[in-house]
Amino acid sequence: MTSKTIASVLGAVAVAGSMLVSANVSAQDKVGFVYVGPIGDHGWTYRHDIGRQAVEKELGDKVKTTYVESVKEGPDSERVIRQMAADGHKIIFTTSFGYMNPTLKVAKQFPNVKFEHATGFKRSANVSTYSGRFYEGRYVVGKIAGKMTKTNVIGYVGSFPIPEVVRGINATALAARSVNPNVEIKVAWVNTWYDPGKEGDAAKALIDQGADIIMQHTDSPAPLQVAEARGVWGVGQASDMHHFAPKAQLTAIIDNWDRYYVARAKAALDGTWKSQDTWAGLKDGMVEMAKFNEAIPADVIKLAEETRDGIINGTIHPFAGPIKKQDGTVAAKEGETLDDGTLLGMDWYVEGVQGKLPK
Amino acid sequence: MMGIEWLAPVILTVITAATPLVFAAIGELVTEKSGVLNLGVEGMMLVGAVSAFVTATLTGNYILAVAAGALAGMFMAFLFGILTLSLMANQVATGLALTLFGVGLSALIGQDFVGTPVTALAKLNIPGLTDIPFIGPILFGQDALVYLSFVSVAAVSWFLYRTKAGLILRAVGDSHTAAHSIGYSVIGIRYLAVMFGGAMSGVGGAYLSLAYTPMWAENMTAGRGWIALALIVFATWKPGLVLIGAYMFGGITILQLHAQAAGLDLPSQTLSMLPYLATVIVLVLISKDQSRIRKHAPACIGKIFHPAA
Amino acid sequence: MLLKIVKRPEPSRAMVYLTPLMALVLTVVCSMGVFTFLGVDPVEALRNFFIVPINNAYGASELLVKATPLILCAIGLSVGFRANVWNIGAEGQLTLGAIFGGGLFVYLHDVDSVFLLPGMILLGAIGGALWAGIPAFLKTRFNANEILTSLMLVYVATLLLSLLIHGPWRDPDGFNFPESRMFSESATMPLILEGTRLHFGTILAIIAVLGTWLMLAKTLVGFQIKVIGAAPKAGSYAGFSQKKIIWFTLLFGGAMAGIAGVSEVSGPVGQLLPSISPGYGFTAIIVAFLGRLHPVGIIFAGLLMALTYLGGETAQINLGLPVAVTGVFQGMVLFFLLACDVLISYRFALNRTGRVSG
Amino acid sequence: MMIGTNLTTPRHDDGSKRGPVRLKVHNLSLDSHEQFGIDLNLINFDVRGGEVMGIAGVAGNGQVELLEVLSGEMLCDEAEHLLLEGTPIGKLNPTERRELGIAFVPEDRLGHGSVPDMSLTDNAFLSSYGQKKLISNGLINHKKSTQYAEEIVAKFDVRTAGVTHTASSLSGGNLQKFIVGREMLQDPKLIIIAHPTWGVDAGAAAAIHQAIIDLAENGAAVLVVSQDLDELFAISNRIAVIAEGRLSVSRDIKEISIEQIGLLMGGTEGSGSQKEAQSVA
Repeated sequence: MTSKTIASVLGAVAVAGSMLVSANVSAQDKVGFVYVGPIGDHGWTYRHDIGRQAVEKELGDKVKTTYVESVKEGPDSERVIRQMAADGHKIIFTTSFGYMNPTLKVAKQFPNVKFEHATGFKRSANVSTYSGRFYEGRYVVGKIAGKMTKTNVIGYVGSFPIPEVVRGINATALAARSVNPNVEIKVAWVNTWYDPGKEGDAAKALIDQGADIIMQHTDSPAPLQVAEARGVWGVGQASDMHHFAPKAQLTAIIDNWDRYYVARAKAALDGTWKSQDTWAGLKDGMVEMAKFNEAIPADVIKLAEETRDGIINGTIHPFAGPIKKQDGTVAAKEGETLDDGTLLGMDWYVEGVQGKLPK
Repeated sequence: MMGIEWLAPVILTVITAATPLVFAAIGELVTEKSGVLNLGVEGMMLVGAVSAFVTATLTGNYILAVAAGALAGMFMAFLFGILTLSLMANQVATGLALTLFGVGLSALIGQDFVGTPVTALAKLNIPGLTDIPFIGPILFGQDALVYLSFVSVAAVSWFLYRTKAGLILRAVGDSHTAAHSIGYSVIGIRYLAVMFGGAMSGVGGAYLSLAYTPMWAENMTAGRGWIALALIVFATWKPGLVLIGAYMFGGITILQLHAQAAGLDLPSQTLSMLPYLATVIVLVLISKDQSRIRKHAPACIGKIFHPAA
Repeated sequence: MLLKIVKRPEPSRAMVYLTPLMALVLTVVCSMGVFTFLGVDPVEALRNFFIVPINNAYGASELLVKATPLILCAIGLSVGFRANVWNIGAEGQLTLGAIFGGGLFVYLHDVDSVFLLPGMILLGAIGGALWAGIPAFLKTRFNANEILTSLMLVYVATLLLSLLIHGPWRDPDGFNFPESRMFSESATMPLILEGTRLHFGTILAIIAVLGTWLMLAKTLVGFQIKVIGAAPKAGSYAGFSQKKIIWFTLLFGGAMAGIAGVSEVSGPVGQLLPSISPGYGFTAIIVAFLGRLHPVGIIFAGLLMALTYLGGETAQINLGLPVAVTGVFQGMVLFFLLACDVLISYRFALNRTGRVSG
Repeated sequence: MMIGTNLTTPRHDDGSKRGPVRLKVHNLSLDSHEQFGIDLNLINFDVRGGEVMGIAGVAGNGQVELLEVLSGEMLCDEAEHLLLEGTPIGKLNPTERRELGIAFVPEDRLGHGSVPDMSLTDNAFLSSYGQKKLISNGLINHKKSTQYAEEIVAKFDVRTAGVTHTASSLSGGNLQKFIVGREMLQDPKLIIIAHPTWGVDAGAAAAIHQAIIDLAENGAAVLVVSQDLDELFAISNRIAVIAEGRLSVSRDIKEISIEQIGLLMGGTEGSGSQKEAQSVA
């Protein structure tokens, strides 16, 4: 949709907007967050809200953070983002892929407001993008899983077949098979980000099909709980979930937005903010590994730590060749490494993943 | 591994997936049999789920927790009753509003309990019996609520078709004016039926947050209240068929996940459609015999009753 | 009981207009208590819910943008509800409308023609009607309850859209992310007001409301719908075919929801996404009943419902009220509105002797 | 045919003015789909122009089913079971039958013959829009409908505060007058009336009876189904009895007494009369 903006109209809107709130807001600068789920989802949105709280804590009285939760992707998100922009927010974090185009549209109309869009790929002068290289964490987990599995079957509860999720599955498969070539990955798609019951049922189905390690790319701790109850291993998603599965959680891949949010909010306040693309991983602390389960043998923990440290210091890249696709064709030769563009649009499985990717 | 062994775990999974549906649907069935349509099942389940969870966390007493879930669902149903029975508000709209309200209220109550784990409801373990291969874990290895769900279906069936009170309840649902003229308190009976429905929805919610996935997360019912409502229509208002419907729906949901895990070459979305399509197809097969439906469907459902009218 | 509810001989005209005001007063009074309990200044909260979102032109335009799909779906549903046809699957019909309308663009994305958008709207209406035609067929042919079939088809529709967006309809330049191309100018609803998002879909909604009003008040089919809904036996006595009305109302409701779907994807969304509606089809059921199944009432109900959503967002931004509070507040507003409606057909009377007067 | 408030006993003609057969019911059988419905069994009779034919019977002996078959709310298995002036109409729906000049007054006033919550104008429109041409350019002509409703109110002395009021606001007798009036004022060739004066006060009953007789005198064929034998004897030329879904042969009221009819209603003489009925037909 093209939008010919009439600056005067928007100016008036912005002024009117700021007048509205001037009554009850002091001179604090405002930092806004738009969430796709409720902050009580204990997954994706929950971690972003932890990041918001970090900003509040770190910058103290200088800022006021605001948020709107459960904002549906689509028209609602554009309205909320715009309202925040019109309300005089300095910087606005929009934390779901589906907010990409709305963010860009609003950004065009509010050139003085800074925008940060999570997991997208479109940028502009006042829109940055950021995301975590969660696949790095998956790769570490894959190593552990390859060593720990007895049945040589890893079960993977998937949300939607998008590149982000496929990347995680492939990283897991590559790592697991590097230490145990017999490992197979079985995937069950639940077609939802969030339905604890269904996620748990998928985990049960995978265990019944022989999986003794459950990984998940959905938002609730349910699959991990199932792993605990069934006496198999599981991996925490987005946050450390060991209290849900003290025995089963091998480790967790933690999304840690704290540092990034604080830095970007500061930059926006002191005027040093520039549009950029951040795809940070273990090295920058945007992805963290939770404490490894004590039940893991020492040599496996050592392997995991080496992998993690290798990724941090750049000696290990999860998608370094040789990589074969599921159908046997070569995706990367020995010595090659898949570039970020390929990773970003990944829509094929590597060898060792069962089933067909929906196209 | 295509022996019989694979079936037992599937059945176990189906049982947990179907049980919350059975509770919610059998309660709502009684409500509907009295001639009242309460579309707020989702909201009642959520408030039940959070109340049970909070109680379990605070007291550690699961009997109390389930009771709290039931009471919370009852409270929600009571609100519905005031609006639709005493004030004669439209039942469809009120039910939907109740769901909106329940989603919000449960989230508000549960705010401080997100991320708190509880121990799952204990499962029965009778040494010897539970260890019998295949049927042992299925028949003798469930938690108390699963057995209660079966008891509820049997009890509701017995109540509706074998007791005088049940006959009166059905009469109220079939012809409120006739029941009123004989001297029964239509509104009073409907209040009881609505609140029973609320209590059962609350227990269904409690099963979610205590047994199915022992945790509290906002909106954790994820549409199960709607499925429960659909199951009653599907069951043509017969208690036994509610049970079968819930297990069929749960069964197909689980089987499609198994099919995916086994690497079936079909898009997952297509497989995920199966439970819904199957429900429609079976309904069509059942509905062909019109007289059977007419015999069991409460004639006054959704209709407002005013005693002086 | 001291008070007894007595049926009025005929609905009170005055109460039709008075009850919303009474509900408003009750809401204000009660929410004072609730918000105070939650530690929020109640006046400020109410101001954020009802005034701040629309106290400038842009906010008002946003209200219309949000209300448009609600009104379109509700007006379609209301026609069915009038005839006791319980289509609760408008959400699925909306989705199919988006699939059909948006699908036309996906296949003709390089066509730059003035006929593209009208074609999309038409196909959207057809798509919604086809999806609603399934319950109609199952109901008239097999007597299958439309509540269940239309509801089940909502889930199927959502998955169908997901299947298409994750598969063949993905934007080829979109890094395999699940979204279609952005719609071109000729596939986009023209804006009514520059600088806002107010688009042609709102005009479609107004046309739909006027058309429905005309149909119900002035045409034979509208009369048949009302008769069959109010007294089915009188309908069959008059020779009105129940089956035809089931078909008509479902197809009509489906078409309206389908247009709502196109209006969303070609309007404020601007592309096909895996989920294109935050439950408009379900919310529209409340809107339809809140509007007392009357076209004019539905406009007001749609605006009010939209306002509570906008107000919820404003209250979150300005007062930090969590979305849960919004839900509770919405529920409360609806309860009061529904409860006060009792006064249209009934009145309270003192019940001193136990004898009912009137 | 003005209806006044003064009570006059209906005149009786000798039947010499009877015209040709309007409605012929021939070997009509029908299985009821209702749980407690009555199956119709080989029903035969005919009604001529200018005569009033009465069908007597204890309620629940197939009257409801017979009326629904005649009105087209239920369809016959074979179109030839019902003939209007020789044309098979058994498969026509109520609207199509109305277009041929048949009018109906059903047994249940509120909810069947009228829509309780709709205005008298709308209820006037309900069954007469075709005959009275109340639709112009595809839209309901509200003005003409109102005029028609007011005409019914005036000619049949319906006591109401106005035609914008609902059918349910009328007393039973007044609503009955309204419905009878609505059907009669369409100048039907054949009118089928169930319980014409049920619950109506004596004055109104006489007026309705007079209207029925006047209609017949003007050449219409009238079929009256009633439980009230006094009523049937007062207005009918011929009477038949329905019992357990079977119809007796019709008799001229001069040839039969109330006692004989009463026996037939008990079902003692009703059965085994098909042969006779057929030969009459």
